[in-house]
Amino acid sequence: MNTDKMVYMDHAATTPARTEVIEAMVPYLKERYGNPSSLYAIASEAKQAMENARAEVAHVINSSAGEIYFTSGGTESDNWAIIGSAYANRKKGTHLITSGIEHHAVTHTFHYLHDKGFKLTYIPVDNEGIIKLDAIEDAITPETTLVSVMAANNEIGTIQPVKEIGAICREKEIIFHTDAVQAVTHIPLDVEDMNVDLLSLSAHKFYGPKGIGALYIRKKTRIDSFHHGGGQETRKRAGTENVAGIVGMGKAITISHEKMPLEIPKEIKLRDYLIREIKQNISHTRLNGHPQKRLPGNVNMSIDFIEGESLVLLLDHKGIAASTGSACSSGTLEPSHVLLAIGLPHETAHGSVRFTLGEETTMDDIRYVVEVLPGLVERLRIMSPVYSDFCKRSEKNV
Amino acid sequence: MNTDKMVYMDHAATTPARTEVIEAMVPYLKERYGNPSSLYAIASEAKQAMENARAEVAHVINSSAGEIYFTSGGTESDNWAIIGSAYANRKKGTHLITSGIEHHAVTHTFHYLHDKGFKLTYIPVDNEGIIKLDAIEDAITPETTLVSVMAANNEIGTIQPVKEIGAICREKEIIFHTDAVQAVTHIPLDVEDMNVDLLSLSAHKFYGPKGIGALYIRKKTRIDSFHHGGGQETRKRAGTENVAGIVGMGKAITISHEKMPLEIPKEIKLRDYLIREIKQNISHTRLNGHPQKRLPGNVNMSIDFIEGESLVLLLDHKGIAASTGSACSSGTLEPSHVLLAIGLPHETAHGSVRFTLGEETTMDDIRYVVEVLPGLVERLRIMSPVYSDFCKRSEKNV
Amino acid sequence: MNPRNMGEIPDADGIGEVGNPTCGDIMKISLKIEDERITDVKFQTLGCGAAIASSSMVTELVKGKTLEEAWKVSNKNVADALEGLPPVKMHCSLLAEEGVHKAINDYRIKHDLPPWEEKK
Amino acid sequence: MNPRNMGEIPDADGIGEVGNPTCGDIMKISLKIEDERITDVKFQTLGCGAAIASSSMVTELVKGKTLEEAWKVSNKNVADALEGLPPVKMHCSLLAEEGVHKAINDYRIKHDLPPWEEKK
Ligand SMILES: Cc1ncc(COP(=O)(O)O)c(C=O)c1O
Ligand SMILES: Cc1ncc(COP(=O)(O)O)c(C=O)c1O
Repeated sequence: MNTDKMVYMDHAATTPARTEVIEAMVPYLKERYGNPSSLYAIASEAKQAMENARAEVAHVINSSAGEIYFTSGGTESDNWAIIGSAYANRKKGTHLITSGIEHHAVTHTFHYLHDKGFKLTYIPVDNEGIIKLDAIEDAITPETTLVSVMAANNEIGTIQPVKEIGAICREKEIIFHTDAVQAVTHIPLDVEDMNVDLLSLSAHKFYGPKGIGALYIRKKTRIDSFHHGGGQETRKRAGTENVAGIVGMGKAITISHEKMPLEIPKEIKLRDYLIREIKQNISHTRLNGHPQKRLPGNVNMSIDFIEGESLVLLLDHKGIAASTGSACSSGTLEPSHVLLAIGLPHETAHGSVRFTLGEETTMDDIRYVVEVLPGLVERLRIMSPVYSDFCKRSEKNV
Repeated sequence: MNTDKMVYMDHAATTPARTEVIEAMVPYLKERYGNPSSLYAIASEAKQAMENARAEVAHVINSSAGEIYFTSGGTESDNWAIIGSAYANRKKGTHLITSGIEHHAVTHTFHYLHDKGFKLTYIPVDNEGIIKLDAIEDAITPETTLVSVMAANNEIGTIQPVKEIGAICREKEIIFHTDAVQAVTHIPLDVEDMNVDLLSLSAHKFYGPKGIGALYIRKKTRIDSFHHGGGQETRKRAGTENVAGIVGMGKAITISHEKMPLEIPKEIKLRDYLIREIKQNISHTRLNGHPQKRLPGNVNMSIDFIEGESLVLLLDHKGIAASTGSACSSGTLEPSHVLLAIGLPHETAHGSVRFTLGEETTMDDIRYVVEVLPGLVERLRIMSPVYSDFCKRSEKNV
Repeated sequence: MNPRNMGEIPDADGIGEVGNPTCGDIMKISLKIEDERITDVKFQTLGCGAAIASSSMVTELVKGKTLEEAWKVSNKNVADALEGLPPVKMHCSLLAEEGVHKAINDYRIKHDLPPWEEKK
Repeated sequence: MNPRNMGEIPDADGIGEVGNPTCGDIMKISLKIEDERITDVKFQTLGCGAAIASSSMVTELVKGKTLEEAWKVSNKNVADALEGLPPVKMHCSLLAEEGVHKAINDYRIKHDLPPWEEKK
């Protein structure tokens, strides 16, 4: 970085833990270090703190505390939900349904089950990234045991019709899992109202620590364990609990949930300003995803004639942290499967940039991005053989 | 607790994180919060810290850094090692070998595989809890793909002949997994010298945080992924990394490893003093496990005519944290499978107490236990109908 | 853990021993009975904290009661008086109820009375 | 990211364009050649940071060299000059090598010389 400025615009990748969260955690690393499974006083302090956190998480999604199980993050929650329910209901059938725009924690888990003999149907999305509801209805067979559709997409931010999907699944008595990792505390969620049976969440997406998450499991849902061993989490998820992480997660979810009513309109305002300014100041750009049904903090633009990763590097040199595709897949060379699923051609999919806003984001930050971005795009376009070909063709056409 | 005294004697259940560990972690929760998979500067700080920690872990077990994969703890490491290698080598065969005294994270994972059609052989241990080597040789068939035997037992502390088991497995070209959760930094370990292919460890057993562990996977070992999703951990273990936890684990393992040469003789001295004093001051007591081949900090005694859990409660009232059976199984009613495996009758297995010493343990702590314990045992024995019957019978016999 | 009524009544009128060493809990209740009323009661228990607390509590609850009243003291009464027991420990309160029942029937049989029937 | 030799040579003697938009990287190398020696070289690249850095580096490496010397500049030379590339980015340096090869052969074909053969 050749600047001291730091504008973090990658809140969908991860968020900084709140000071209150860190303060809440430290005692459970230090003096309240007891193993919650033990019998003595110092252990029951840890146990109690964990149960408080469980109630805090439950409150936010309107479940009961006994339906919340702590995991090591969103990925484990997704793996558990999908593998656990697929195997537990194998006698009923081996057909599973998901969408084409899920996070890799979901799609790769389904690939794994496919290798093990399960049958999959991928439901397409429209050009704005919204899942086709009637395609779900059509896909369901008597063999279907699970539908897994995310609440909100990590790349393009589209918010899915979870309640409507839940209603379909409830009617057909099929388990409904939603990966709500990007949604929790960013949009309102209610497992009762939405008929959700399994819901994944991850603390580091709402100003909590990394490496801790939860799976909501509706009472009576048939699901196998995923981590086998000790009797923790009422015998459903073995392993000594990450007590400090759990306490931090409880604190983080409560504060983020309290702030949500003010945070949503603030982020929407900044988001829409940024989208408008990029479109106005840089030619050949388009918004990916749905203009309204999108996460309050998500801006995902296609910028023609450039490649996203080099733009992210140039932004970094200017002190702006952004991403292209999802953080998890950015080590790979394939373009994002989500951008392809909404119909982008490969070359356009390579030229996407994602800014995701958060609580600390100010209008000044946004203005800085708007000021810096056009010059960087121009620099890359000047380098680009595709852009110079395009300009030559345009000149001829004039 | 009706005392301010606090003598923690349950280091096998968990240990307090070191101050240096917590100090090393906090920056990775706070300002260095980047997602290691991202491309910008703040993320590469996190990535770098993680790679340092990986090298620190590798150093302690004499592996290369690229063979260390971070997990959410010992339980996940055990699950991954066993499920991942069993499935990856299913074409070769479906026979698996383990011992009768493994931790539940191992035994319950094998139960799970048994349900899925794998065949298991449990190797017995002798009365001192040492595995029978020739029984392993005898059990191996051309169908065998995995041997899993722990390095040191969590309940009775026996240290297993890992090197000899490794030699057998290497000769027969069978994957050898060892659960070294209780052993790492408490006894010397060397994956090269011991011919180990997979080794599980967990940070909270050596003064690191809970909810973080690692699996050593020898290069070229055939093993499936367990958590599917993003490309983290060179595509072998998906999920946003618990960066703070990983950094804490690196710090913890390095310090504990440095202290080991002094810590081992110190703990052995205190351990043997405590064993001798209990035997001398309380009638009808026996040491469980091997007198020498045991973890430096482990004291496990059978005390006749009492039940372990009520003794743990009385000890807690006196400010002493101890356990009966392993922490993980102490929510259950069955007596410890480990104590039954070394030949204890049920009623004796119910009357065991485990004190596990650690770095902070002093001679004063030990003296306090020795001072308090006989009175507590006496109180429970007076209440016990079995003890009064025994006394009546003894009187008659005089 | 300060249990009350701990010990044995040397010339007890009814004794009930329940549980077994294999499952880890043994409870022995001895009763002194005058005019069909429990005038003294003591327990001995080998078991976990909840088992000891349950036996102590049941002796408190039945002391001074008639045999008919004492028979009606349920494991739920014991658990409630202890301000609740975790689910895994409910069997301890059941053991306490059974111990009293067995001691009462021991007395009845000794006095050639038909034993009362345990409700299922 | 301050690449050198960026741009197009208007009257280039040899041009090599490699990669394709589908895979995300396109690289175009243009050479000015006098007496079998590269007197000027420029690149245009659509691609990630490593692709841009590799193309810039390869132009630095071949400038002033004879065609025979330039042909021998390998992707490994490019990666080494960049002080290493992560494994997932090695294909970027390969693209740079191929771009130069293609530009040289473009020149050779234009001058009715047989193209040199790529080693496998
Ligand atoms: C939609 C979605 N699902 C799952 C995950 C995985 O969660 P975690 O990083 O906590 O493993 C992420 C984040 O990376 C995500 O955005
Ligand atoms: C021998 C052994 N293996 C595995 C585990 C499980 O490790 P963790 O608690 O980190 O999941 C433990 C500790 O509880 C243990 O002692």
